[in-house]
Amino acid sequence: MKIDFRVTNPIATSIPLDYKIYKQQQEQQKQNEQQQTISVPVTTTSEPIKKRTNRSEEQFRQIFMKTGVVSQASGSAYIEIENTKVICSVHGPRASPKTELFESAKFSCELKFASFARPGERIDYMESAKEKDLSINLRQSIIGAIRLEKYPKTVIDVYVMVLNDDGGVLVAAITAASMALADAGVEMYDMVSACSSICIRNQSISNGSNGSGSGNGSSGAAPKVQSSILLDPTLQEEESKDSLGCVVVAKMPSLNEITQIIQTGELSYNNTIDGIDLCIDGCDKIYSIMKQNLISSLEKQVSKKLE
Amino acid sequence: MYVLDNNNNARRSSGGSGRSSTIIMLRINRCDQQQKREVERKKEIVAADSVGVGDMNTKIDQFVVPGDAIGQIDDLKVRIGPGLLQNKDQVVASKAGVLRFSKFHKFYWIENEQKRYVPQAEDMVIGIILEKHPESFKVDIGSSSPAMLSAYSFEGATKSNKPLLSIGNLVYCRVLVANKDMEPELVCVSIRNKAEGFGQLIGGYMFNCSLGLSHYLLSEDCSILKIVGTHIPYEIAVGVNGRVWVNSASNQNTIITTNTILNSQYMPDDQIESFIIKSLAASQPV
Amino acid sequence: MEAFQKVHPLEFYKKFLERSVRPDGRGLDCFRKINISTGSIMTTDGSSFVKIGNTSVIAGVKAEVALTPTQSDNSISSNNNNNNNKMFVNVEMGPICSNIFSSSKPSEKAMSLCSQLNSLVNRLEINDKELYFDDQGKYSWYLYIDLYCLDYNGNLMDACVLAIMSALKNVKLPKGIVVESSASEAPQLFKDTEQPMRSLNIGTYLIPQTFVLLNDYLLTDPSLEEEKLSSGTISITFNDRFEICTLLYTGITSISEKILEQCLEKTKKRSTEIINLIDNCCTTINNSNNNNNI
Amino acid sequence: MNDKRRACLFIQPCKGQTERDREKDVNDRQLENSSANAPLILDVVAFGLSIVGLCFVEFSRLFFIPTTIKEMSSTTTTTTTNIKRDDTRLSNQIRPIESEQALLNKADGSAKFSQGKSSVLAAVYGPIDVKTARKEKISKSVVDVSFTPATGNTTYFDKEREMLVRNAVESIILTLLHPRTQINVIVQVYSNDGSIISCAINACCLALLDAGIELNCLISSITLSFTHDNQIYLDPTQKEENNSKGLAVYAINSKSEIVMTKTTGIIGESLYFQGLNIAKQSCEKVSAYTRLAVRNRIMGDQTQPSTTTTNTNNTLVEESKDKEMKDSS
Amino acid sequence: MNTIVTPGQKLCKDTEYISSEGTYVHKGSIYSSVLGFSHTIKRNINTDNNNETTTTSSSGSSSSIPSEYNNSTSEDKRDYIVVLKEKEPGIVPEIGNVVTVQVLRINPRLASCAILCVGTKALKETFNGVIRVQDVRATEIDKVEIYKSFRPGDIVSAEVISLGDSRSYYLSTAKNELGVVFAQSVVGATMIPVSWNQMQCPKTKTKEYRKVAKMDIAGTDQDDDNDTENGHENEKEDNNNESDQE
Repeated sequence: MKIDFRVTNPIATSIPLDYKIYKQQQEQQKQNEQQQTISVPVTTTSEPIKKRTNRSEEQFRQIFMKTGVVSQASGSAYIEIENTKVICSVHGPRASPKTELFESAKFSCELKFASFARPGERIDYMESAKEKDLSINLRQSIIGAIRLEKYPKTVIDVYVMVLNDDGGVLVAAITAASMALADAGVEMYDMVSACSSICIRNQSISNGSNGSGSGNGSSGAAPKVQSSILLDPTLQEEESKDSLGCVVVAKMPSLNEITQIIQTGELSYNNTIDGIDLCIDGCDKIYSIMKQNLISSLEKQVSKKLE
Repeated sequence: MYVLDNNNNARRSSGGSGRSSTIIMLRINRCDQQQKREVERKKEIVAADSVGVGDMNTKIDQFVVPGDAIGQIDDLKVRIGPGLLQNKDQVVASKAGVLRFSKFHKFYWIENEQKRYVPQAEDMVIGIILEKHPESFKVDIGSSSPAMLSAYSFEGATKSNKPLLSIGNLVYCRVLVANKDMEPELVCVSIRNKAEGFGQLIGGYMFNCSLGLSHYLLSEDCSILKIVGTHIPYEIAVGVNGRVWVNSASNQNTIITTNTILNSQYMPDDQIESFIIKSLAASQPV
Repeated sequence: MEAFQKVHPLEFYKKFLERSVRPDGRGLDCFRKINISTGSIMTTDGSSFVKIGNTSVIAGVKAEVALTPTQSDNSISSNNNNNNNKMFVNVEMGPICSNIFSSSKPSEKAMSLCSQLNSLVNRLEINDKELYFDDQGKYSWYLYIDLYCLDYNGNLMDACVLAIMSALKNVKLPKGIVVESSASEAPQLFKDTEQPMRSLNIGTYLIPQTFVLLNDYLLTDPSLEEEKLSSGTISITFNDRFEICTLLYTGITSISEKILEQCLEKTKKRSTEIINLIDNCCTTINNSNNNNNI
Repeated sequence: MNDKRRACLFIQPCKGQTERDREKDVNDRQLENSSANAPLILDVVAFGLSIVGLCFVEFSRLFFIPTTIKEMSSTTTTTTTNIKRDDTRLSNQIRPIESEQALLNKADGSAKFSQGKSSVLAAVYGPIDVKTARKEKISKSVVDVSFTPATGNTTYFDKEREMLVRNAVESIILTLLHPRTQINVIVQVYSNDGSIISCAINACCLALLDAGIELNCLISSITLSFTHDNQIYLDPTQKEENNSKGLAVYAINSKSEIVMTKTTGIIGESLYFQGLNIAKQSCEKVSAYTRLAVRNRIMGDQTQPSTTTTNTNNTLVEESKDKEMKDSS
Repeated sequence: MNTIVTPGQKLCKDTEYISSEGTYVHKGSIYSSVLGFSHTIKRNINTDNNNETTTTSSSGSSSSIPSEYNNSTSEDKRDYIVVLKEKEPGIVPEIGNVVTVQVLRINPRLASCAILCVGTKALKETFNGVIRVQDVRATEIDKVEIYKSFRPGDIVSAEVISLGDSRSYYLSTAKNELGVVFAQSVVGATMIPVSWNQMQCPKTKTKEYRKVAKMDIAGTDQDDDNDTENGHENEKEDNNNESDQE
């Protein structure tokens, strides 16, 4: 059994809910009571997606990248996709305590959320299933790009920490990890860039269904649902009940090879293909940003050295 | 201030387990005058400590604790042993115990009731075989790391004629190499390359004792073994690593011998004989 | 050079220290540049990012609510000395910050640091009323301060103390509303997002400073390499009245009183600078969405 | 024969003393100084007997530390000599110290150290092989301390205590003598009534001496609590610790050098250094006690004429012997 | 051609150049596999001295170009293309490398050690290595005693002979210039080599047995090394400065 030595509060605490929502619900409940006798229990429902105001549906949020942020690591990168903030460090190639692979390096990835990374309750320090899941996806996306056979008997470890989650964590993690690997000078076939898209029910319909509070039971299974695809969703969009499903694509743009496609939710074939297409375009765009960033960081280093 | 009331209150006793503990009584004296006197006395003690520096002989058979200065090295022929360290030209104690001196060897050391054995070359020890390798054995001698015993270091051993030892067997051996850089090496032959008592210990019974007792058993003025011998014929092997192996004709006799040796620490010599006789009588079948 | 440093690190340092300079170019008394920024993590009630040279720490404060423990509750577990605490500090030194840590369990270093910071924070003179959720103080806010070390290059103690200070200064608490529903059910707690948030009023400042002893030289603001080679570490925290909040000396050699006094003196000298740093970061960098925080 | 071998430890024959005698002894003593502290001592005896099957408790009465109050009063106005504390001690009194050594059979050295109701058992194993290769140091031995609280799991507080004890203890061990080995020190708290770190360090020192590990010098430790009205209390109880404004732990070796110091809470700078002076004096006393305790264990009381009874336990040996014989055959 | 390239960047067709360090071939094209500067190296079979880079090497690590390029005897006329890394933390001991190790512990069969440096580059984290008793010296292998060759704490120059077992690399000191380069005596003084198998303590004048490295060859090597080391030192400082300003 794992014993957690960390500080704990003997008193159970909770996060208070928003009074505004409570008031709204109270009003709604009153309305419902007027209409029908069955009272709807007070629950926290996520708000309907607001229409994107500052960007179009096929537009990215602002991306900021920087390499070499952790002095103690072989390579590191920090990425901000607006409010999604991820830091990644690479250790290695380093000696493994017990070698299993002789011909190539062992590659491991670990993704952790900071306890305050998401809105609402604090995240446990122990590794959660979600973190494990994301770690595996991250590893699968990148492992194909690394020339592991160049480093026999060694281990390359990638550690990613999510400081602030506002959607697109896996995208940020994959991008950060490949930047960090490039920064570490690990030989790769290509850098992996990633992009996500989300399919949501169209606003007009969802608003209507939301207003009546019923009648949306079969919407997922219905073949023809008015839907639109959004690139680079925020957390609010990801977790909204209007989202039908999500597609994440990781790609090596220079070789034009896809390393991973993750599709979740109920999406029609067309929606999926559209989502993937959108993501592939997005990957290429992110790739060019990554490239620019790396080149300028190297230029900076060289110019400093010449001074 | 406190006074140690030597006459009445400080005493020692032995426990049933063979270990012993101490009672110290420190009594308060609230009288101010007495306090002052004690302060003075304490100063004297401190002064005596510093006077001792320079002449090691004043400290012989005295109790010392780590950090106590024992004396100056002015005589180059002085040798210092366990528990003593040289700090520039001063000798400092590093263990708590009694400072002993051998006039013959000009050798100083500190005697205490340590249990952990630290190997030294030419020590005779009892080991337990831990691992068997094609050409060597790994042997536990109670030191920090297991010792190595070559399969060829037995009398008459050759490539085709290796000793048949298995894990858990006892061997009586000599420490050949003891160095803090390496695991100790053992041999089962004497300097003249003969067995001379070294080798596997078959049958019998091994027990642990304090290092002090095992050293005492090997010393010339140890009379216990002789006294026991007058009543019970027995075999004994004493390892300075605090292990003693005893064998005799019957289990009862072995037990009596063991008990006598273990209890001898707490008995004056004249009582040992009666203890044996009593034990022998008790072990006779009714 | 590189190889020499690796093979004989202590000799390497000696050569530098003899000339009163350190391998990174600093003098023995020089400290590294400190950068503090606050409010960059949106999901927290208060956050800060502190960088001392290469060492960087991010702190996030999450506020949660519970019933204020009554006096009688305290007496039951008198042995447990953290029952009256309203603030809980956790330090995480994961593999992200240095290759010497693993993710399996918290390192000893993190845990002892955590223990020190907890006892430090709960002696901060924050009035109980500051943490009241409602006006009567029946419910109180509990603050969970999580510190993540992102780059470990020595002197984590100072970085952590500064991060805690600036994060607490950055905390914004909403007004609480207690809705008593019925006698049997527990009252529901809500935060009022329409009213302006209030910030915490912290009575004091903490001024941390760490030193190491290396070959009888006293080095201020040690790097990781210096910490590893050192024979002793002195950590001092003063409050703004120059009372000692923490004085910790640990090491394998002894320390003289004189050096202790020296260290205390040096820390005092730096106090205004640090107070300014904490104040500045809180006033200026609140409005922007500051992207470039690392 | 090599003279080294003669290093025998012929212990003085023990003095016969039955359980009842001892009780009587204790009672007598209580009558003798029945002034204030009798109930405390009684507690201790009962406790000691329950823990160790056969227990010889070492008694000390209160240590009066002649604190130079005059020095202190120059800066602090409120400090007076005879402030009575809750347990009727003076502000400059240590609680009664007791200790017992070699109470564990398997350990290389062990000691129990109590200050009032704070009681700690320390066991030392070593030098032994390093268990985890990562920890191994080429030039010296690794000192590993594990601090186990009386109840419950080890918490981060205990980890800090562990670190403090390790640092203090490591400073006196001559680690260079046994490279690539490990010295394990296990600290088990029996009961915690304040000053637990100090108590643990004192216990460790005694246990290390018992184990015969090479040391630089002795170490002793003391905790001071600083009250809100600028009083300095020596060796505070848990209650006093909780009510204090600040706490300071000092570990001082027998060369009167500071080896470890740690404060929590808020302490004025001048008060801290006053405390340091007091701590130095009281640590001297504790060291003197430690010295005496070890001396009496190793040398016995040589002034005492011996009245001997042997205390053997044949059955015990027989049992273990049978087992051993089975094992070897 | 002294341009910055990123991993995965297409450099040229594989008919134009021969793929070398930091590059790979994929579907008839040469791609970069690291972030760095791409260089072309003129092939010249006749002499080593004419082996120059087409550009003035700004990264100053021309020494890292393996010499085996010149030994190829094919009729190929193509030049080599390499991508040189600016920062090189990813060093791993490879067979044939001369490494600096510290002896950790010894037993009669082997001396186990920690690899600190590969060539002149310090490793961020140590690798485990083992010098077996048969690899200590080239002659009289059966008379070697580890105890008389190495002691824990010694700094030894050795060569990697194989990737070894699951735990450690196998190292060898069976060359004159390999062996103990630094050792301390019991009193802590640095010992001076007095013969191929003995070192003397300057304080106590006691002699101890070691497998001593022959130093005069290493001396000239060191001069060369220093140049490149300084270059790296500067780089390192630059990195620090830059990150300070962030």
